[in-house]
Amino acid sequence: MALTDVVKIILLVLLVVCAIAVNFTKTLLQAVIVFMSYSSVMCIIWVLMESPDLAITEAAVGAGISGVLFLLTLRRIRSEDDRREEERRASGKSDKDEPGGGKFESR
Amino acid sequence: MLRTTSNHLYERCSYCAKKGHSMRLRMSNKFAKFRNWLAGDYDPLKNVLDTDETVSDSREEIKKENRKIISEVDAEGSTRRLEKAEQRGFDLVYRVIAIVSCLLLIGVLLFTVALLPRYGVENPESTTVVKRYVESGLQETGAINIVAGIILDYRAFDTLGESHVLFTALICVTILLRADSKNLRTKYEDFYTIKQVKYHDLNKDKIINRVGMILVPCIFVFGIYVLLNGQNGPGGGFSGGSVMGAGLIIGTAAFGYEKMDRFISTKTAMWITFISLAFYSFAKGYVFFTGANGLDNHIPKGIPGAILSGGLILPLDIAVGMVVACTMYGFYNLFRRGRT
Amino acid sequence: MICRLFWRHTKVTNSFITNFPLFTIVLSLFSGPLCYMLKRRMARYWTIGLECGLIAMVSAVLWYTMTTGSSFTYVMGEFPAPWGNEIRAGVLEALIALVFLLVMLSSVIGGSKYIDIDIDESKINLYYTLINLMTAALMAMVWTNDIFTGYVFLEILTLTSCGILIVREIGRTTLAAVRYMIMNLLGSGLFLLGVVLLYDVTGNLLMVPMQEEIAKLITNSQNMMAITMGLGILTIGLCIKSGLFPFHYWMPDTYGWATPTSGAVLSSLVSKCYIFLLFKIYYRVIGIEVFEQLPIRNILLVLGLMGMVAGSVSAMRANNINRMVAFSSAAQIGYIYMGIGIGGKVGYTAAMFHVMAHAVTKSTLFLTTPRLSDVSGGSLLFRNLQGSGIRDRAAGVYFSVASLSMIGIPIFAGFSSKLLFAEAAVDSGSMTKMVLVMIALALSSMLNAIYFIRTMIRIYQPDTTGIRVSAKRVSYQIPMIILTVMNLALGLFSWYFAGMIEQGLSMFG
Amino acid sequence: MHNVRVLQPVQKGQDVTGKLHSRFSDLEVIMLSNLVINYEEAVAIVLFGIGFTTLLFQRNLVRKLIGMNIMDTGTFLFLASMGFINGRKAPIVVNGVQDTAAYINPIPASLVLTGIVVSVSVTAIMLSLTVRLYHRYHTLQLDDIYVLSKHQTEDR
Repeated sequence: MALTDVVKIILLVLLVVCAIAVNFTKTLLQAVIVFMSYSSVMCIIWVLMESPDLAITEAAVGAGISGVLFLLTLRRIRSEDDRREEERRASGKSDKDEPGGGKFESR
Repeated sequence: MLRTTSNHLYERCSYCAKKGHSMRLRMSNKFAKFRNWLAGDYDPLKNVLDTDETVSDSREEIKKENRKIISEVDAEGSTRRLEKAEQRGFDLVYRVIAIVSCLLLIGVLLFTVALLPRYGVENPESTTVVKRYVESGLQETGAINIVAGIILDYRAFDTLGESHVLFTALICVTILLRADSKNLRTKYEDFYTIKQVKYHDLNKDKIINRVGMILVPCIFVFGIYVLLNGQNGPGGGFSGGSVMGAGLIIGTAAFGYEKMDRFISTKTAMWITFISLAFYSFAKGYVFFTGANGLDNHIPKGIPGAILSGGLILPLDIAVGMVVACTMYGFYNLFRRGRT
Repeated sequence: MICRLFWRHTKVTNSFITNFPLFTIVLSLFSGPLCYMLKRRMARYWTIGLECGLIAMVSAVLWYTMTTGSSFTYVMGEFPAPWGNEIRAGVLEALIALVFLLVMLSSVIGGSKYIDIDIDESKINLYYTLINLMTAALMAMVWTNDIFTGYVFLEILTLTSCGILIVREIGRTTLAAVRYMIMNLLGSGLFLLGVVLLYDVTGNLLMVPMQEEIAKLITNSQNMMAITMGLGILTIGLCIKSGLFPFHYWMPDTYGWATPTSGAVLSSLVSKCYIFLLFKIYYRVIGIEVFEQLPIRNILLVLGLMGMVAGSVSAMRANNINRMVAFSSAAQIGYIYMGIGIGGKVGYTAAMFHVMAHAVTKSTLFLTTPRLSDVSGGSLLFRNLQGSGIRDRAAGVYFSVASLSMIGIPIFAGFSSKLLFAEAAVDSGSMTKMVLVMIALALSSMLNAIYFIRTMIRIYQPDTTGIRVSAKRVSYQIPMIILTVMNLALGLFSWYFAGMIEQGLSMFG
Repeated sequence: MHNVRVLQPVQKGQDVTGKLHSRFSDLEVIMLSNLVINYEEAVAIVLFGIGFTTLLFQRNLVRKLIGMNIMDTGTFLFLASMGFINGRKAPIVVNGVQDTAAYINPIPASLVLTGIVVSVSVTAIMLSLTVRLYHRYHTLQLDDIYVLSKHQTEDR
């Protein structure tokens, strides 16, 4: 078995681990970071599978742009949470009044 | 909770039925139900969707209503428990069914893969197509990178659709996130601008500014290199365009909106997108037209390996790259500040 | 001399017609970005003009294929069949494309009032952009001869349908869009996997070479597992996307809350287009003889029968007219799958006929219900609709015509398709199948009759409180007249259309 | 022509076959060895399954979307592993060698390229839908959103 095969198998295992780990992360930020690392690993696998076109596209689109979009979404959500918190502080309500039990999704 | 008369009626009927009143009463209830159904009053999907009250889209009211719902549900503790139990039961069934079906799907697919022929041996003649692509692709398309030759020349129709997929996504995101009079966001625009000052003054940070000064030109040069060499090596329109889009995004983060707006304004981005897509459609339409009618399309192929080679591949790559860069930048802007 | 010139000219014209399918796709793809740049009024005029032009072109293609009696393939580019892309036009494709375009045009004109009301002013041109891109996707999916092109344009169709759903910015459409997109993404993923599996065993992506490879494989009985799996996964994907029985729960929210044009287009064109693609794959990739031996057909038949009954029952329970109409389209999708499941030439003819009949009828219903609700205080609930048919005469009449067609009253389109289904069931040669289909047809028609007649009673019950309104806008009357005339034509001259479909099917194989 | 990959794996497969022969019947051995040899495809299917499961069950909308992306990547990996043959080079013509035996199959790469762009477009739309939903309902759990939407009223 050649070295590339060994590396490839290790990377594929990593891929599966990342894919499962998305479901078991505590916060969404962790999930997104795991997903971005998943894309990076995928990019290396494309190189090992002799598809440099795919590797470049995956690195730019999958790990780059998708990840940025996910992070931006999380930030939008967090700014909503901040606003909610400020409003709540202004009106003097407790956490329980909120739908969703006052949990913050983004943290 | 907002209850309509019909719901009360429904509850009363079911209550009677449950308590085991006499047969005749139940029959008359059923008849009443039928009459109500004919009149459109009977609402079997109790509380599911429609009630009479109209509530404006205002966030305050919605929130107030949410609170009301939660507190009322809290007050009716038993109902809530019942609902929760029902929901949990439903969830359990749903989960079990879903897990079983997923495992079944994976199992069957693995079984199929195990029986699949290995590429090359038992596989039937899949080679005729590949053979021509590899053996005469260079001469027929003028592209050293065979993949570029396939996506922009042999199977160009798919790619034409693909760039319009991206454009469609831009339109949908614009519809969803651009602030307007019917959008929920407008009323809170002030708040957002305040927040934006808090979050967005990264460009005041010296380190980020300087790093951006160094990094952004490098990213752009790399993106243009990838874009222009699509026919000669790995890369091409999509990857080069997204690298350039990433450059624009990093530039926005480092230098702020004003500078980037001066560099590439909304109008410019729109025009670039429009001209690139229109050029793409018409160039490809011309090639399809001439190809199908057996005419000569007068597009020189060039010397393979040079930048100006590969016939239409280079201009198309540039068009696609422009569209992708503008689209990615547009996504970022829409997510970040609600306008392109 | 003049005669000869004329002859040459017609010859040139004839061959020039073969370019029209390409033009329909490229022109509507180009008008997408164009409407992005235009102002809203110009975008609207451009869209309507373009649709008219496309209708003329497609009619020419239909005329050409019918007179020459043969279909033609059109090479996209310089490279012939197994290497480059191809599109193909026959009688069936041209007929379906024509009906789709007519319905699209009528929906756009007929719902334009509500487009102005429901959509924010700055986004109306974006709506027309989406409509144009959707037209391009519909045309490409109807004409395509390549399975991967089918996938790409299927994605455009999915995204545009999400777009035209959420463009009415209320909370419910957002939620409905999330549901719709999740179902559709599952469907697209499964469809792509099926295409990949089929590509793996055949090594081709164009339909004709694929069919040859599959025929070879089947005579040697190789790789049967992969072919069956690929086809099965692909079928499940497209069934989810078109809303066959167990997957139809996203329908009412999606169709009921969108702006009327979107509701009409989504229910009558988009789901039909998926079915047409599936049918094309059965016919041209797998080969219809092979397909008839596979068990998938019986599963489709059973699901279709269940959908017919379940959709009607759900429609009966609805208390909102739009939800009722939406659930009834779940039942009608069941009819079409039942036709494919029955099999035989008559069965397929009936299914394709019902695609057209339902497209015409359902768009009429979705375009009339908002008019009825307008004269009833803006409510769609039955109890508020009393007397609305009297208050808005025109809308009441169009609604009644479409309802009668749905029930299956003679001279309307629905009756002819039901007749064809019954004929197909008798022809199928299997006693159980015949009995099942007959029972389901009778039951479903009865349920249809119950809820549509109840609605008609409701809207014609006199109500003294309202004010009488008549539709004065020509922009509303013209498309509704087009749709009603199409409905009547499909009902009265069903033998002619059935003959055309049969001619198309014989070119298909 | 396509024997390069075949020769290698079959030898590899025979090792496996020898060890397993005592316990399994022929078909099972062939299938198992196929799975071991085509380990990329097997992993791709597993990834597809994980993504499908995540898309179906996960209540959190953002995680659902990540699952969708994983599902798509699984399909792409499956597609690309079909065209991949050990020991061959990427389909970029070097030194004028234009022999089919020298390069891997270029078609899957071109299809995957299309697929990646489609998947990023879908992701962008779904994320913007998520933002809108969160703005309205203050939660990302789809179940809670359904419950809230049932109690909420709307115009019409």
